[in-house]
Amino acid sequence: MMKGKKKFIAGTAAVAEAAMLANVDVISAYPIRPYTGLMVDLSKKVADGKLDAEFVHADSEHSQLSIVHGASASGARTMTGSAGVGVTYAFETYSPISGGRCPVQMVVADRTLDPPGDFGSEHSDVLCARDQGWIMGWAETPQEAFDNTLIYYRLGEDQRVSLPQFNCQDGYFVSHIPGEVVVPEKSQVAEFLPPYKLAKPLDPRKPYGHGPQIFSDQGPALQLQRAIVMNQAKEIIPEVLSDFNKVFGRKYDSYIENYNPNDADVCLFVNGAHSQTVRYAIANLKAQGVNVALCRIRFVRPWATEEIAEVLSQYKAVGVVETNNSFGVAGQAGVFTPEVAATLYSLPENKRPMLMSFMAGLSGEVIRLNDIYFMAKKLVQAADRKKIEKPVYWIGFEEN
Amino acid sequence: MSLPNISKEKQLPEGCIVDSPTTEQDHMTTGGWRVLRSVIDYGKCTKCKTCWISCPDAAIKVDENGDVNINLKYCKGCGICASVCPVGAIARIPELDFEDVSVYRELPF
Amino acid sequence: MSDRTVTLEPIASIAKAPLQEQYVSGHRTCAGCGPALAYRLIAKAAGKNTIFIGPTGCMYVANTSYMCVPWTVPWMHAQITNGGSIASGIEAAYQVMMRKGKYDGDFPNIIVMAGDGGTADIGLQAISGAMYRNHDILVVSYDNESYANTGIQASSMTPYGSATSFTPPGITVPEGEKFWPKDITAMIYYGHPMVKYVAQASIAYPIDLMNKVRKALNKKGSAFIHVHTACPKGWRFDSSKTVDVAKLAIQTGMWVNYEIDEGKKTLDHVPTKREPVEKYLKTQGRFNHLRPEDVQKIQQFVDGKVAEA
Amino acid sequence: MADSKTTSQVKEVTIWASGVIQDAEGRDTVNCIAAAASKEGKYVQAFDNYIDLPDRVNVPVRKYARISSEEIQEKYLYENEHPNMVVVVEPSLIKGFNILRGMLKGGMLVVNTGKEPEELLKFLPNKELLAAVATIDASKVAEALVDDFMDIEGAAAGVLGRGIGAALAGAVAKVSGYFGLESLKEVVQNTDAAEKGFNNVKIKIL
Repeated sequence: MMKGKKKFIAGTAAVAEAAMLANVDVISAYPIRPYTGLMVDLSKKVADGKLDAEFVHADSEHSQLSIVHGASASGARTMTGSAGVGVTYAFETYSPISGGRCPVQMVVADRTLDPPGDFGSEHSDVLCARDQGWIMGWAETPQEAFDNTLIYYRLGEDQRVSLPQFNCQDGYFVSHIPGEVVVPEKSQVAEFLPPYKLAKPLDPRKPYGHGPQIFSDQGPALQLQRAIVMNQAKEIIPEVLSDFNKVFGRKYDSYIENYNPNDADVCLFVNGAHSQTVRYAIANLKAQGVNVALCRIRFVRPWATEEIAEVLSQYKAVGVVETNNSFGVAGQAGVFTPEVAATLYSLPENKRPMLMSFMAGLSGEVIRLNDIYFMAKKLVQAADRKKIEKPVYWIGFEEN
Repeated sequence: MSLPNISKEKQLPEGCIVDSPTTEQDHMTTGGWRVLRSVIDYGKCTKCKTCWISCPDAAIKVDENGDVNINLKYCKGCGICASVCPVGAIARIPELDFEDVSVYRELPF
Repeated sequence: MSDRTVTLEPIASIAKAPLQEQYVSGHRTCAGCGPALAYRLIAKAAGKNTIFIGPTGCMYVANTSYMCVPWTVPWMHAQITNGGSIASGIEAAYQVMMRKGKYDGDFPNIIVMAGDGGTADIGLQAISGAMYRNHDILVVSYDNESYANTGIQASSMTPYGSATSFTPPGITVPEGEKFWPKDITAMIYYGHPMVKYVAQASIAYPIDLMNKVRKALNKKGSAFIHVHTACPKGWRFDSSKTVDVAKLAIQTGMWVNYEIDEGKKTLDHVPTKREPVEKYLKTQGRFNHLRPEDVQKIQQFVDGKVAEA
Repeated sequence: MADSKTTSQVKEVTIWASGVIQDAEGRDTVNCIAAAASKEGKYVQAFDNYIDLPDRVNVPVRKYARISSEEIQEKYLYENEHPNMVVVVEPSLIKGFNILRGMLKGGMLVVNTGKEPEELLKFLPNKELLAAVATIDASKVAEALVDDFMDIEGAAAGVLGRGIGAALAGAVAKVSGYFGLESLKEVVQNTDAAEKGFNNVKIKIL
């Protein structure tokens, strides 16, 4: 049931609302555009007595992450956040946090890495940390940013998982452009999200040592354990989403949103906010008799290999909209192309679609309807000719 | 979480979180490092406990009579106790002169 | 801020020091390790209701080698960079959890045991942040004047004229380490107006060290103690001489014990007649290469320092 | 599938030394052994035990030399799994640790001590593994313990065989026969110590 109050707020403000309903205990803040609004909202809620939390203004992103690491290990529910070079400044802390199994939540309103100083959205910043053992995914709208906050706490704090989460949204597009957000009632949140309980917190009444050096032959077993836990997170996602949909009356797919799946021969693979424009473009194209599908992933980590393969196997050609850079990577595009290629490789050859990449939405560039029409055209052409003429297109630099 | 096909010793507690000890950490018995053994002359000892307070390894124990005893299971033989003893009551004698073996380990740790 | 219900009483003498150990036997520190002795005394003074944070350094790697944790109290590893901020987070968690009724124990002593590099170099920012915000923690800098864990490299607290594996004396740099060490205690105190208690202590005076720890823990808010911890591995002296070398540092003015408590500075263990620094330098292999002019320079530096103190 | 035991062609020499104080000398000993054997056209390796480091004062540290007449195929290992010869630089360590761990029957032991070889047997619960035990007072014949700040793991070796390492390598040459004294003297600085090590070692055949 869609209960609650409707608000017209942007993504960072939406997460702040969710954090308040999650009764978060410790918040660590450091300013960097475009995520700062989240912390401005939270500091005000704390100052006004609406949220009983420790609001710690840190000296850096590295300290931000360290503060929530210590707090989470003590048994507190935590929130922090950053963007762009702030995300990379804190890099050292990511693996200790996930390895120590502290389910902190970090909100990222993404931003292009320097140089040059560029405030615009690009997914490259936090994607750098995709191998650090964190749950990671993007919201398309402020509403989804709100919802993901609760979903990620529930998933990350589940004792079968106990992993930190990157709760990401496209900088400016989602973080700054308000949308309608239904803020549910406290009782609904309480029904969905149990209080945070860490199995072995730092507590002088029952002492544990957190993180001694290990024997070298325990290393591989530790890494296997971390891999298994990330897999476990994947298994639990449908359970969490189904509960969420039940309590809040939403209709989220677990891993993948597959829009206009039937009839289409080609599919655009998208992560993040631009999927919204893609959806309109697809509708417009459909009216003209061109059928294109959308596959939007809700989680980058854990990557839903089998599910993505199954969805993409319906199509003759798949175009990955990269929205990030990975210079010199296999396929010469971004980080998603090799991941999708590896995913498709599990399919039998006759079910394996052709794959191409579109470098778009870089350094904050808007992806316009026309850009998507261009991508659709290239995909349809490839499907018709059963051949890819060019594996990577840099949108805005291509001749029609 | 228990890992399949991995011996128990190789398995780590989740998040690398381990139990704290209560009186000693016997994963790391260090008596085997000792080159010189400290021997207390109880005739000279004044029970001032200077050696006890100065031991980095907490390897000197005070018993109910106030006597100090060296715990050879952990004593690394640094000799601080002998250096700080105000009455020279602690001698340092080569470990190989003693027949008894206080710690014998398969591996250094 | 949450109140502690227990006040730690001063310890009158060795005879009155608690027998109970919180930092127990069974760790891979050097025979004669000064920092380990400091750790034991600090843990003993702090008692059972304590959480230690161990940034990377000797007191992390040596103490917890291969699944060991030699503490009877909770301990958490921090990166060498972030001891101050991990502790801030733990403190913040206890503040809010106690306020919200999620923790019904007594507010714990939260102690960071950072090495000189983890305090004055790479860990400085996080510790400064914690001190600025006045978290109710104690930061201890166990100063063995080098990155000892990695094989003795110079830190910004390594004394002028030390040989380390990054400052080897040679034809072009005969003195080895050519910079003067940071005065971290002064930096913490004079740079952080919320900090009400800082002290310098030494393993040569165990009761004084333990009492400074108790005083620091009794304060609400951040406190800082800089402990001079002689290091047989890095300074090149026999492992039995750890306490003697530490004592000689004070007798020569190479180290000064003091505290600043709410603005009141008190010097401790001031020698009635100060010995020449050469006597101290002679005890350690790291100073073997020094020429008379280097020794002279160090003497002048120390004279100036003592005059200021 | 090939059996990885083909590496048993390799003669393994394991050094046990006391941390910090003898770390450089322990490393020097394996370097001397490897360099001398290499002079004779053998394939060699010399390396630190990685997990014994960083070393601490008095902690046992292990150093390894490997000598083979054929190319060594498994070079990237952490330790000598089946040492043919064990050299103990700090004799007290034989009381604290199973220094013969992994040794197959017929191995050899050299200990740096002024004591007679027989005196050590009582401390070796697994002495039946040994074909020979030998002692050499290397600290006495070399008259120097090299203590060098720069001689640490991962740094390039400097001048070989300045101190007791030369004497110990001399004793190893005599007891094992893996390489000759002349080759050793070509690679060490303190040739006198190497020679005395070779000539003064007391061997007890078991």
